[in-house]
Amino acid sequence: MKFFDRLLAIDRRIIFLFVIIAVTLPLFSKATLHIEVSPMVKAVYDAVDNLPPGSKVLVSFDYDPASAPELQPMALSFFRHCFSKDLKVVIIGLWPQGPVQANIALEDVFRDPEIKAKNLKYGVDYVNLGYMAGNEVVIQSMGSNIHTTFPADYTGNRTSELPLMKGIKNFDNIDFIYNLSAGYPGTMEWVQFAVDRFQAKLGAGNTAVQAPGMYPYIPEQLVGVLGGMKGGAEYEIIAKRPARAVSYMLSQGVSHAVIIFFIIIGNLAFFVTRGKKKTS
Amino acid sequence: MSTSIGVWIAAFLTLGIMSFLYKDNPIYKFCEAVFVGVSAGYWFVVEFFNVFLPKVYDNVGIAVNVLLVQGRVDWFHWSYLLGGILGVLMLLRLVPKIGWISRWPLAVVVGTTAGLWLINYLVSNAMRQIQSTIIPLYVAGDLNATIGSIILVVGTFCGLIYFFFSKEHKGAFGGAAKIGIWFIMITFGASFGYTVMSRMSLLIARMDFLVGTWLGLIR
Amino acid sequence: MRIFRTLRLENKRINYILVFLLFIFSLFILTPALAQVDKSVTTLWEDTLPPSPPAEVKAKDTPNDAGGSITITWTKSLDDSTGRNNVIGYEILRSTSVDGEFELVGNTTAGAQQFMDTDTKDKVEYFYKIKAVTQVLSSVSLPSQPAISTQQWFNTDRINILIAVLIISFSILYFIRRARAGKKLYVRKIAGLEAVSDAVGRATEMGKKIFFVPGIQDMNNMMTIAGITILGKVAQLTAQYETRLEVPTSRSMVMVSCRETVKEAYTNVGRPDAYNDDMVYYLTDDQFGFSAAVAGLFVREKPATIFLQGHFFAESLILAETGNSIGAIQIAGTAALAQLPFFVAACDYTLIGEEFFAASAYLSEDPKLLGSIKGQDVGKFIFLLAILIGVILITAGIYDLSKFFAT
Amino acid sequence: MRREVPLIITGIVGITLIISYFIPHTPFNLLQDLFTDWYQIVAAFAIILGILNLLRISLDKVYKKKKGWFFGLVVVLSFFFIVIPGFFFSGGRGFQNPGTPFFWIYFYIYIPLMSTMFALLAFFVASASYRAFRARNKEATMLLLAAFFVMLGRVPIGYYLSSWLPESYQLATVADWIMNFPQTAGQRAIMIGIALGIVSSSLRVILGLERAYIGGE
Repeated sequence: MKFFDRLLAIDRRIIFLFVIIAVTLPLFSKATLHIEVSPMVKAVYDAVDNLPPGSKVLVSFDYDPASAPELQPMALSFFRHCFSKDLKVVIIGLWPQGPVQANIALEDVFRDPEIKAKNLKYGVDYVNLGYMAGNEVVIQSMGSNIHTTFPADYTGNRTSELPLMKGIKNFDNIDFIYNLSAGYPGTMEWVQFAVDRFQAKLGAGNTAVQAPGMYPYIPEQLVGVLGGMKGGAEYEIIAKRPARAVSYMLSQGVSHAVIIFFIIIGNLAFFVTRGKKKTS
Repeated sequence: MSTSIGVWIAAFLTLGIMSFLYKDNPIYKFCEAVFVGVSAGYWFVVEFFNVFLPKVYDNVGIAVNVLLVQGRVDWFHWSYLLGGILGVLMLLRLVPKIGWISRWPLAVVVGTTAGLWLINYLVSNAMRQIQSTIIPLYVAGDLNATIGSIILVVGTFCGLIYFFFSKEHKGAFGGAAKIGIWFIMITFGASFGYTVMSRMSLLIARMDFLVGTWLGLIR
Repeated sequence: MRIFRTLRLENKRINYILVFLLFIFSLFILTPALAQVDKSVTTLWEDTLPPSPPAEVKAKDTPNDAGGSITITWTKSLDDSTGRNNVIGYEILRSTSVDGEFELVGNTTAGAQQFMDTDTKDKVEYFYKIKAVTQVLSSVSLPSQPAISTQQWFNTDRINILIAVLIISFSILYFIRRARAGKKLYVRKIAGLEAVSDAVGRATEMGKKIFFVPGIQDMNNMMTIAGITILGKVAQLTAQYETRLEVPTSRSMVMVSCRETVKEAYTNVGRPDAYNDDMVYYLTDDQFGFSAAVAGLFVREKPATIFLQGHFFAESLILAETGNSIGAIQIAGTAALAQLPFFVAACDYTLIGEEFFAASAYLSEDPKLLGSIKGQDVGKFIFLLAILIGVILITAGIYDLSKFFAT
Repeated sequence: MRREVPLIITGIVGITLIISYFIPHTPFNLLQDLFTDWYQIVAAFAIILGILNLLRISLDKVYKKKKGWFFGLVVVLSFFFIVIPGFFFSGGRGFQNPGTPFFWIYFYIYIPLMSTMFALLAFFVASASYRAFRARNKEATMLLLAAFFVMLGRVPIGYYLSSWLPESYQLATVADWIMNFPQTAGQRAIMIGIALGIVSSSLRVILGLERAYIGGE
C-alpha cells in the first residue's frame, strides 16, 4: 500500500506535466466535440435575435488581453450576430485595454465575406467611443448623457457629430446592452447602475469564474450570461457559425478528463490508505 | 517557424514564466523583473494620459478658459482643481516633516468609499437578493420548480443563519447553521468546478501561441 | 378552329376543364407580377389614409430627479398593433407655447406609450404633441397641458432603502452604545481568527518571516480597508513577538496607508524602534506583475505564515498555491465571491464574506466594535424574518412582500 | 490634530455621500461622480510615490550589490524602456494606438507576460483540486460532489457519458441545476452577509471607530 501513500503526496510537477500534455496534444487534432447549448446562452442569443433591425446595441469591453482567450470569441460571434441582423453597435470600454480588444475583434469580423458585403460604415453602423476612466461612475453618468460622458470617440471625432450617436442620448435610446467582463468594473456594476438605476436591458459574457456570481441576478436584472470559452462555443453553435471557441473544445475536454482522473485517483488512494489505518 | 522578432521575444518570455512551475530559476527571475518594471511603467503612463490629462489638465483648462473669455466662474470644472490639490497633498508624503498632511486626501477617499459601499451593497446585495428570495414555495403542476424554490429558500435561510455571530450554534439553530455550511460548501465546489474550464482556456490559448504562432506546427 | 368547335359541340365538360386549366396556367404565370401590383396597390391605398392619431397626451415633471426632464404619456394610435397596424413609430414634438412652432425632440418605436424628454430647462412651460408615423404618412395628436420640470429634494422611490439604512444603522449604533455601557456580549468562535496568534507564534519559533498581502485593490474598496484593519492587529502581534513582517502592496495609496497602520501598531505596543518603512513596499499596479513578484518572494523568502486579506481576483490561487507549496500556514479572508472557493481549497483557514468584515472587531476585542457585530446580527434577523414571512404570505397567495425590497 | 482632522473628514464625506443617494437635487446629485473622480486623481498622483519607492529599493540593491542586484537593475531598465517611448515617442494621447512603439512593447512584452502568468492558473487549479477534493468529512464531500458534477456537466465528456439518459438526468442538466438552485442559494446567503458586513464596517469607519488606516499621532 506504499504506492497509495506515495500517490497521495505526489509531486505536483507530475500533475503539471499531465496537464500540459492534455492541453497541447489535442491542438493537433481536427476532431470536434458535441456541444450542448445551455438555456442561459440561448436567452442571450434570443434577446439579440428578437431585436428589430436598426435597434441600437451598446457593447462594453471590460477586459484586458489576459482574459481574451475566453472573451474574444464571444465578442466575435456577438459582432457577427449584430451585423448580420443589421443592428447598430456602440462600443465603449471601462478597462483601458477594452476598446483595443474591440478593434481587434472588428478587424476579424470584417474579414467575413458575408459581413464585408454589407459595407458597414464607421459612424453610421458602428462606433467605438473608447475608454473612459471612472469605473461604475461612467455607467452612472451615461445614464443621464452619453455625449457628455464620452465627448469624443476612440480616434478623437466629436461624439455629437457621429450620425449614429445623434439618436442616442442615454440608456433610454439603447435597446440592449452587452457586457464582456473579466472582473471589476464589470457585469456586477452594469447590473447595479445601468439596470437597477436606469432599467436598461442587459446581457453578459463573463469569464467562467465570474459567471456563477451573476446567476442570482438572472432573469430579473440580467437576461443571461455566457460563461467562459464554453459559453462562447455555445453561442457559435446556436448562431451556426462554429469558430475558434469550438475548435479549442477538444483540448478543454481532454484536460478536464485529466483533472477528473486525478480527483478520482486521489479519493481512491485516500480511502485505501484510510481503510488501512483503521484496520491496523 | 515565425520570423518576427516580436514573436520570438514573446515566446522567450512565455517559456521563462512557465519555467517557474518546475522551480524558481534565474530566467524566471529575469522575466519577473521585466514584468514588474514594464507593468509599473505601463500603468504610470496610462494613469498620466487617461486620468491626469483628461480629468485635471483638461477640466482646469476649461475652467480657466471660461473665466478669461466669459468672465464667469465655472464651479463644476474648478472642482477638479480641488481634486488636483488633494493629489498634491498626497505627494507631501515625500517631505517627512509635513508628511502627515497626506492623511487628508486619504480620509476623503476612505470616506467616499464607506459612503458609497454602504448604500450600493445594501441595495444590490441585500435588498434585491431578499426580493428574489421571496418566492412561492409551491409551483402548481411543476414538481421540478417546486423543489428548486424550496432549495433556494431553505439554502439562503440556513446559509444566513451560519453567519450569526452573537448566538451559539447549538440545537435547532446549530442544525440550521450546519445545513447552511453545506450549502456554502456546495456553492464553493460548484464555482470551483465551473472555473476549471476558464483556467484551461487560458493555457490552451498560450500553448496555441507557442505551438502554432511561434513554431508554426499547426495550421 | 375545327377541333374547338367539335369539342364544344361534343363534350361541354371537357371544354370547362380546358378553360379552367387555362385559367390556372395564366395565374401561375401572372402571380408574381400580380403580387407586385397587389402590394403597390395596397400600400397606395393604405397611404392615402393617415393613421389615427395618438390620444390623451399628458406631460408631467419626471419625479425623483434633478430636474431637466419631463415625462410624456399617451394612448396608442388605433392603427398601432390594431386597425391597419401600419404605425412604425412615434415622434415627440415640443413647444414653449401651445400654438407655437413644435420641434422634434425624440422618437420611439411602435407600441410605446411613454417618453422621457431629458432636455428641458427648469421653470419653463412646455407643450407636447405626439405624431404617429407610418411609412409615408403621419398624424399629430392634440397638444398636452403645459408641464414644468423641477428638481426634487427627496427621492420617494428610495424610501424603502432609507428605512432599511435607518433600521440597520440604528441597531448597530444601539448595540455599540450598550457595549460601551459595559454589557457583555457573546461572540462565537471563528476558526480562522482563533488561529491568527498561533500562526504568528509559529513564524516566531521558526525564525521566519510573515507576509501580509492586503489584496490588489485600492483604497476605494472596503475590502482593502478591512484588510488593513486586520493588518493593524497582526502587526501588533509581530511587534510583540519580534517577528519580521513584510507587506507587499499593489497600490501606492495602500502602501501609504499600510505604513501608517504598521507604524502605529508598533508604537502602540512600545516597539517603534522595530518599525521601518521598508517593511511595506510597492511593486506594481499590475495584477499579474504583482502576483509574479509576490510568488517569487514566497519561494525565495519561504515565510512561515502568509495572510491574504483583502480583495483578490484570479491571482488568489497563484498566491495560495505557491504559499502552500512552501509549507506556509495561510490565513485568507475576502468577500470576493469568485475567489472564496480557491482560498477554501488551498489555504488552511479562510474568512468567508461577513466573517472577514467581522474580523477586525473580533481581533480587537474592543466592546464597541463587538457591539456593532451584534447590531449586524439584528439586521440579519430582520432579513430572515422578512424572508420567512414573505415566503409564507406569497405561497399562501395573500400578499407579495417582496415589493418592499424592490429598488 | 494629525488624527482628528482626517477622522472628521472621513465622517463628513461618508455621511454626505449616503445622504446624497436620497436627494436628487443639485448639488447632491453630482457629489458621487465628483468624489469618485477625486479618488481617480489622487490615485494618479499617488502612483508617483509607489514608483519612487520601487526605483529606490531596486537601485539600492544595485548600489549596495545586494543579493539579486542584477534583477533590480532589470526592473529599473525595463521601467524606463516602456516609460520613455510612452511619454515621448508614441504620439501623446494616442499612445495606445496600434503602430506606436508603446503598443509594440505592450503587444510583444506585456501581453505575453500577463497571459502566461494568468495561464499558470491552469496548473494550479489542477494541483489544488487534486489536494482539496477528497471526501475527508461531510463538508469536504459536499465540496467534492458539487465540483465533480459541475466539472463533468460543463464539458463534452459529460455529454458522452450521459447522453443515453433522459434529458433531465443528463450531466449538463444536473450541472445547471446545481448552479441554479443550491449554488445560487449559497451565493445569496454569502452576499446578504457581505452586505451587512460592509454596512457595519462602513459605519465603523464613518464613526471613527475603525481607524487603523489613518495611523496614529
